[in-house]
Amino acid sequence: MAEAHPVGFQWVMEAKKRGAKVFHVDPRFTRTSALADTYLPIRAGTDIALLGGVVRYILENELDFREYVLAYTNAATIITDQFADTEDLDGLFSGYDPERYSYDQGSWKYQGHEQQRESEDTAKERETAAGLRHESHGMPVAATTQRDETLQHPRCVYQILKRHFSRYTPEMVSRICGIPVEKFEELARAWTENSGRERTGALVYSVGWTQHSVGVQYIRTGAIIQTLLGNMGRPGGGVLALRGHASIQGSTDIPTLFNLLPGYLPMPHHADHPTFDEWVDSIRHPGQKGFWGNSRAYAASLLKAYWGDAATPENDFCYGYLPRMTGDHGTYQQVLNMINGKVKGYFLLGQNPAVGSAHGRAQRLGMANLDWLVVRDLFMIESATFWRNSPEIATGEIVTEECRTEVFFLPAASHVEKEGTFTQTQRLLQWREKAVDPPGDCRSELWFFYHLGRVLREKLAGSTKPRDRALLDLAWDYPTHGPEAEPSAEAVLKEINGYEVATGRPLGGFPEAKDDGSTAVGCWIYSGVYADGVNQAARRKSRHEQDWVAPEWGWAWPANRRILYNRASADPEGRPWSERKKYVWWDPDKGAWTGYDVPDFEKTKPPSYRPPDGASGTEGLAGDDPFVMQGDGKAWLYAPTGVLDGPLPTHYEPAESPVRNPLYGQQANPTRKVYTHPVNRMNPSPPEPHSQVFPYVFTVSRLTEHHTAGGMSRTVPRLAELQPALFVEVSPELAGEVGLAHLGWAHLVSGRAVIEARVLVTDRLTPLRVDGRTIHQVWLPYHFGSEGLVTGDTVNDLFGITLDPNVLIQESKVGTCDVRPGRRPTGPALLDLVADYQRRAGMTPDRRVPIVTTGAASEAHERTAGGARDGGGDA
Amino acid sequence: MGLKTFIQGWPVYRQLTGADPLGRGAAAQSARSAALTARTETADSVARSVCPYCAVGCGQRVYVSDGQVTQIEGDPDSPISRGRLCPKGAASKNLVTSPLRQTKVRYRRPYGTEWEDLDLDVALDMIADRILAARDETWEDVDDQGRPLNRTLGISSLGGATLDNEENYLIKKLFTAMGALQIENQARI
Amino acid sequence: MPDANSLYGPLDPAPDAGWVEAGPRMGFFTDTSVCIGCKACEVACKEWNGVPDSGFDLLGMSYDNTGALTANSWRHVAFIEQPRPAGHRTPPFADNPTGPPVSAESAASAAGTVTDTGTVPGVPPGSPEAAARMAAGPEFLGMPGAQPPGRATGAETRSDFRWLMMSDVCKHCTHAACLDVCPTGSLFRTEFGTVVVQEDICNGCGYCISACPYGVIDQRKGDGRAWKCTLCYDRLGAGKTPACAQACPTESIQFGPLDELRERAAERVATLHDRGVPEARLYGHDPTDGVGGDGAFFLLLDEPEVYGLPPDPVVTTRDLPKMWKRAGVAALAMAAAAVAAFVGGSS
Amino acid sequence: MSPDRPAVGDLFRRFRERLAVEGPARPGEHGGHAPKAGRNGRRRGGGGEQLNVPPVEFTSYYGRPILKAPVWKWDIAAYLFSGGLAAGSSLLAAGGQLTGRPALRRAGRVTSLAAVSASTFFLIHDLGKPARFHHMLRVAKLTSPMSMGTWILSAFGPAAGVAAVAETAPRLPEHGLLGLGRKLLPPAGNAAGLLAAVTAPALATYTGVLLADTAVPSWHEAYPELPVIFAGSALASGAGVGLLAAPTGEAGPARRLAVAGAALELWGSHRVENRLGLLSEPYATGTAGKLLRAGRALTAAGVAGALAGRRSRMLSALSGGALLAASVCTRFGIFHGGVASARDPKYTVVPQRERAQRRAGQQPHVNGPGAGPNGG
Repeated sequence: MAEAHPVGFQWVMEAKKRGAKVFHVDPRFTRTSALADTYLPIRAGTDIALLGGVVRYILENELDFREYVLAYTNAATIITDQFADTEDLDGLFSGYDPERYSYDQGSWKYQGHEQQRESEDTAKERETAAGLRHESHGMPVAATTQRDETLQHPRCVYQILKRHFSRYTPEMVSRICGIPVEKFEELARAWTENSGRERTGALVYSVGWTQHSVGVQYIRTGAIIQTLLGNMGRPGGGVLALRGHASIQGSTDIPTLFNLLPGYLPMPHHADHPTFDEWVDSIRHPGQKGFWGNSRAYAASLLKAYWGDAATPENDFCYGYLPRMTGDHGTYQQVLNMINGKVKGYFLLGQNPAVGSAHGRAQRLGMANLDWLVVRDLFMIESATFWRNSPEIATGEIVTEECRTEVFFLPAASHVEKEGTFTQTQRLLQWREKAVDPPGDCRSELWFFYHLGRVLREKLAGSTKPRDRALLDLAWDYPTHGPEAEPSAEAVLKEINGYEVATGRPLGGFPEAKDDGSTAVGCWIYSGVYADGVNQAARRKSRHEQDWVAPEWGWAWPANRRILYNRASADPEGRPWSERKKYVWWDPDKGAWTGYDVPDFEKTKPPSYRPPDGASGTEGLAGDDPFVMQGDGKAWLYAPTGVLDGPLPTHYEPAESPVRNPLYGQQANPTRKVYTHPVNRMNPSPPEPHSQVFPYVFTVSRLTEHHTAGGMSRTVPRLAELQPALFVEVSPELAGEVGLAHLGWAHLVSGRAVIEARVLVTDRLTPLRVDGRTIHQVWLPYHFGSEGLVTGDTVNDLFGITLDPNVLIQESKVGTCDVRPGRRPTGPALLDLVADYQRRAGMTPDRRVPIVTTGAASEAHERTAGGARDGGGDA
Repeated sequence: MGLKTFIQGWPVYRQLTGADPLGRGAAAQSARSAALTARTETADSVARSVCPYCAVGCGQRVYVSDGQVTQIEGDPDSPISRGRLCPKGAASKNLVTSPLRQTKVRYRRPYGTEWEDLDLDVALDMIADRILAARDETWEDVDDQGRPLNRTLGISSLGGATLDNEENYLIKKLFTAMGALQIENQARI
Repeated sequence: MPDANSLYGPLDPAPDAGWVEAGPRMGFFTDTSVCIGCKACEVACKEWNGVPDSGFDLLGMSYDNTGALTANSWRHVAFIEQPRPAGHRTPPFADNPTGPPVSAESAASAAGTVTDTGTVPGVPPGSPEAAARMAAGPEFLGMPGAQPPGRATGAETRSDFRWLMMSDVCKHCTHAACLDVCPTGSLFRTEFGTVVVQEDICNGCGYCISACPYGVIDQRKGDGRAWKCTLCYDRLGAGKTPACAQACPTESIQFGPLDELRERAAERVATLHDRGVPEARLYGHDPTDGVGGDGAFFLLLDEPEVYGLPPDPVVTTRDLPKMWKRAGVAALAMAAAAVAAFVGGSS
Repeated sequence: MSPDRPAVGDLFRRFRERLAVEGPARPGEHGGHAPKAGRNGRRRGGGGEQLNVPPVEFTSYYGRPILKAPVWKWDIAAYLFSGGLAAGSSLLAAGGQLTGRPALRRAGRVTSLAAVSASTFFLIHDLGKPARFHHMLRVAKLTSPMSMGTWILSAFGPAAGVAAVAETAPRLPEHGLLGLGRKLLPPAGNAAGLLAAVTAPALATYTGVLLADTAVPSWHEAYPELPVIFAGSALASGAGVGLLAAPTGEAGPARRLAVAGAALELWGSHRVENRLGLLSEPYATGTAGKLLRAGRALTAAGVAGALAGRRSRMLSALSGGALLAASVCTRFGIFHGGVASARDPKYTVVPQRERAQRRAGQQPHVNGPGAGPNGG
């Protein structure tokens, strides 16, 4: 955190000043470790084992915050007897389909819900990264559940959890992670001792956590701990993601993602969502509790914002105009399609995949096989110059004179040359004022896309093709200003906030959204950012003039709420759990919820409220159901549906690992997304032979002095001089084993590429004792490329492409490689070296990576919900 | 300047007559030093901005003189950053004024070996033509069972997470309307 | 009239330098125990003061690629890796399969690296042995027996480790030799008690560079003038915080009236000692030390020289009166000898 | 790991052994960071060994110098000589003037002007911004030897100039305006010559303070001797001029000056090479050591020659040359000795460490953390 988010780290230091104990878990000793009270070196890719160990520690010693767990989580909920755990199936859950490498979730359900089958085709859900939808809400379950408040029922979530994690003993944690038992126990003790009624503990992760083939389950495990300890929805608690880009939160809220529409509305699927109603119901889930009950209004209002007057209730608000998904259209699938010549044109908008994405070679080969490429950036980045300056030029894989890709480089406007909002990592929108005009041809994306749309519409004017209607009917009349005709960002923000179609009055919040076409809302969760016609995101009331929650600085979605689910900061009766930790509470005199923050609850719904039978939507939520976006108003320790790789997290080895999974026969995530393609050969891992060809674990991350792919730091003298070269950090022990000298050269070889780096031999890295073996890890920063003031090989070239099944994010934080002293070969000799390694490791082009590595697969297949399945929901 | 003022401006004279006989302070101060002020005080305008690097969202104040950014520093009012910045944030002025910053459209024709210049409007027009061509070439109306698809898989986009919400909104809106489905983002990476 | 302590001893420098109604003396307190080595101070300083680049070479001095304070780096963050205990903290590598530490060898190799900082003398290479001792581990190979007493434990494996970081800067001494010896009055004492080079006056005589007991001030190539931290004289004039202190994320660099800073520092040391960090000590805070106390002082976690600071600096002008006396005697002797040579004896 | 590798640990042991042999600074072969070999705490250049200073232990940030070495180039060392020469020869001239030794007077005055002009050139040439040399006259700072020197030089220079110009009087025509000069110049020259002579000792000795008033360890600690050495060196060089220029008949005072100067110089340099302990090392080793030893030899030879050569013009001239050369060697030797002491951190750390310990009352110095509030 000190390494990649130094300014955020000031708050950790504040906490430390006040006596907080800081633990840091990282494969390498970083600037954060230097300031932490305890540092735990861990083998990359084993966090679930560590966190699972903590879960076990909590349950075995009954250290959970019982009152909280009983009232606010599904710990007491009883699960169907069809469910079989990894404990029974050697690392698989019931319902596994070894042909499709996916689960039928029918056997995971709550007791009595077996027959609800919204979307059991998890193979399809994986293709469409359905998991991402849950960024703002849980998957559906019916309101009422069977519970055992004593937590003794063998199939209640609490007992299932206990059994599932029973294997994660301190000794097992040590075997898997390489963390000594005492260290682990110190962590578990401190975490539990500092949670409960009087104290809270916070879990902070950097989004490297998401870059694993089990990334979502990493975060699930953290959430389970924080829920068991009562650290959710309370000040000083939570699971905090340190996101690495100024508006990466915003770019999923208002997504530029293939499977999402603004506000986490799903992109329609050709088979599941033929009609508007079916699409809306798939979001709304009739009969479900919680705020998604109104999704019809959000959906209708979005389409109204898109197609304006053309969108009417009669024509389903032009629902028909929306393109349909048929499967995986993610960025990595796209790249492989590029290599196969299926993609004509490619836009890169402030993005540098040649350096920043996994398997840089595949990225560049893909770009070299396009008809045209548009790059919009501040600087000349590697992705714009692959045709003249890339490793493939040196190896002869790309020949400039034979590369047909037509490249447009359009200079972009910087953050001070345009106005607009960023959404930072805690969902806070902050408006930026424009300071100066952009120089020369530099333009904002707002300008580019507005005018691109204008030109397209002009060119299509008069077209009779049905396909062009969507463009021609588009509501695309934004006011512009200035000599360059810059569109008004405030006008766009107003549309995002939503307004009354008749009067143009900006909405005060999403409750005002209507499903009859009388309102247009660009992104329902952002509704309220322009309440009362005031740009709430531009508020800059000094921290000195308001309390510590600072509600009048910027605007946080939803409804300017700073801590989600903050109803949980009060006990079921609505009283603060403790005076020290009071945040939001029920005021019986006023008959309303009050506190420091905007209550994440209906303002006047008393704690005593109990829903009438059959109530759904918000009425369905009881006065003590704090998790208002969840189908049952409870925090889920066990996910009966929605998480594609299991209702509970399980430790699986990374896709590339030198270690056989000590926990189960199932080596790696059985549902991970694998692409079998000649360019994408994965290094062998046990139980496959030859894994010793790539004996070392490598992991990559950021340096304080640089930013992601380096496009905004290697080009900036002030930063370039601070970290002027690519280096690899190795432990003294590995340096000795391989024969590396400080400041000398080393090269790293994977099944895809070879890169070279200067060597830093440092005591900050340590070998680990894993399952009786000594495992060496090396670390590199991934900022370097061939352009800019300081250059170096691209570390991400080493990675292959394997994705998390829930969100299709690649595993690019851990891989295996060999480390050799000296500089790498150049030209064709480099390809020969890789080929030699592929030969030694048996990585033949036709080799298929074994997904299932346990005999229990067939049994798991039997254990489906009555074996019944529906093929693809061609309803 | 008269001889008198010249003499009185002479530090030695000030040493002999003033409170700084050793000539180590007041007497040695130059006219420039005496007149020195922080350029932030004389700026034409100040913009309240936000750091473009990571997602902590540190407040920035952007000072402008004569249409040039003269200083970018932390905004002390911000409850997030309290006026502080990391090295990247502190280098923001260097970022926007970097000598490597590209300000002209560059064009590489197929099989070309060098960059060429291109007019921005021409570029925009050429890109529009190529979009329509790619769209026509790869358009899918319906799937094999006649269910609507309304899309092209011939166009891809990978958008940065350093773009504004307003920009992402327009990008998604336009691409969706043109049937381009393969719109992706750093958030997937 | 100058104070009796004008050259040495406790003194409030601004009034002594003719600032009749000077405000409180302003300064820096740099608390290295909370420094995260982010280098924001280096960048913020360069951005505000328009300081040029200082080289793009990998120095291998842990994460320090700046090397030292130079005319082109007015803040310098030092990084020291040591296989030593860090206060009360749990040993980071306890029970890991480690061998002997390598910090010493790595530091020794790094002692040889050079980069063109665009200044003279810039960052010259140094003595590998001294570097190795700075980072000496329990078992120090490479130069056997080169360890000061108290370092060697002969352990075969490393479990302890600490990473020291420290943002160095001009000390703005109470008795500033650079200022005293400056023949042009370019270096002068400001109304804030700080020491500033006036770029419109400096003629690059270089005297200040030899005079500084901390090796701070340095000459910029091509330009020829001497440059160093001004404690943001222009910002202070406008009532603003110096750029580095404003940027510092963790308040490792604190700016304020020196008296307050000294109190705060004393409390901080006491706190750290209570929390089991006995190695915490202040540096440059004492008005009775060799330079009359620094305007920019530090909380350190190891000996000063480990951070590249002199252990016991004394302002050279302390001895100036004696020097003039010796010169006078020598001059008289010279005159006498001349007279004698001519009057004594004939032919 | 790959089968073609030796057992774990072997390479590391070899790596360490190689490192122990080569000395660790070996990044030269990668990335072009050629280590500057030779300046490496334990190594000592010729002549140092006889001193037998035991290898001292000290720590420093990556072994880098703590001080910034003087940026003064050769011309400051040259100035030390030329300034002294100007002073010495102006004394010689004044003596000649007062005791009726025209040859000495003439040679002295001319040399003095030449030398002081050279000095001014050297001073300005060494500036980073020569065009701003006049900024030296902004202030008059008692705390700045260079400032004082500037004012001394501005008094001495014109005087030496007038005195030298006066020597042209005999060559001027009898009548006319220049004739007036022919009458007026000699008295003016005499006055100026005496003025120069009065300021000369200051000019010769302040340079000792100039070097001593720095943080350069071996210069600062030598502050009691430097003015003496420079005074002696100045006298000797002045005497050298006399011996070169004057007929043996007039050269008596020059011989006596040579003896006196040599005595002061030798006494002083002997002291700095022995009294300063560790800080004497830079004067005894490397370039400085060679120069100072050469200086001593030349001085001795010069004096011997001067005394022996009462009758021989040739021998006198040779010894005069030797004395001048000796002065040059001494000045450059002292200069280089100081620079060397600033470049090696041990000369900064060790003496300060010892001083601090003495103050702390002989507590054994425990280095490194974990040894208590004071120890680390």
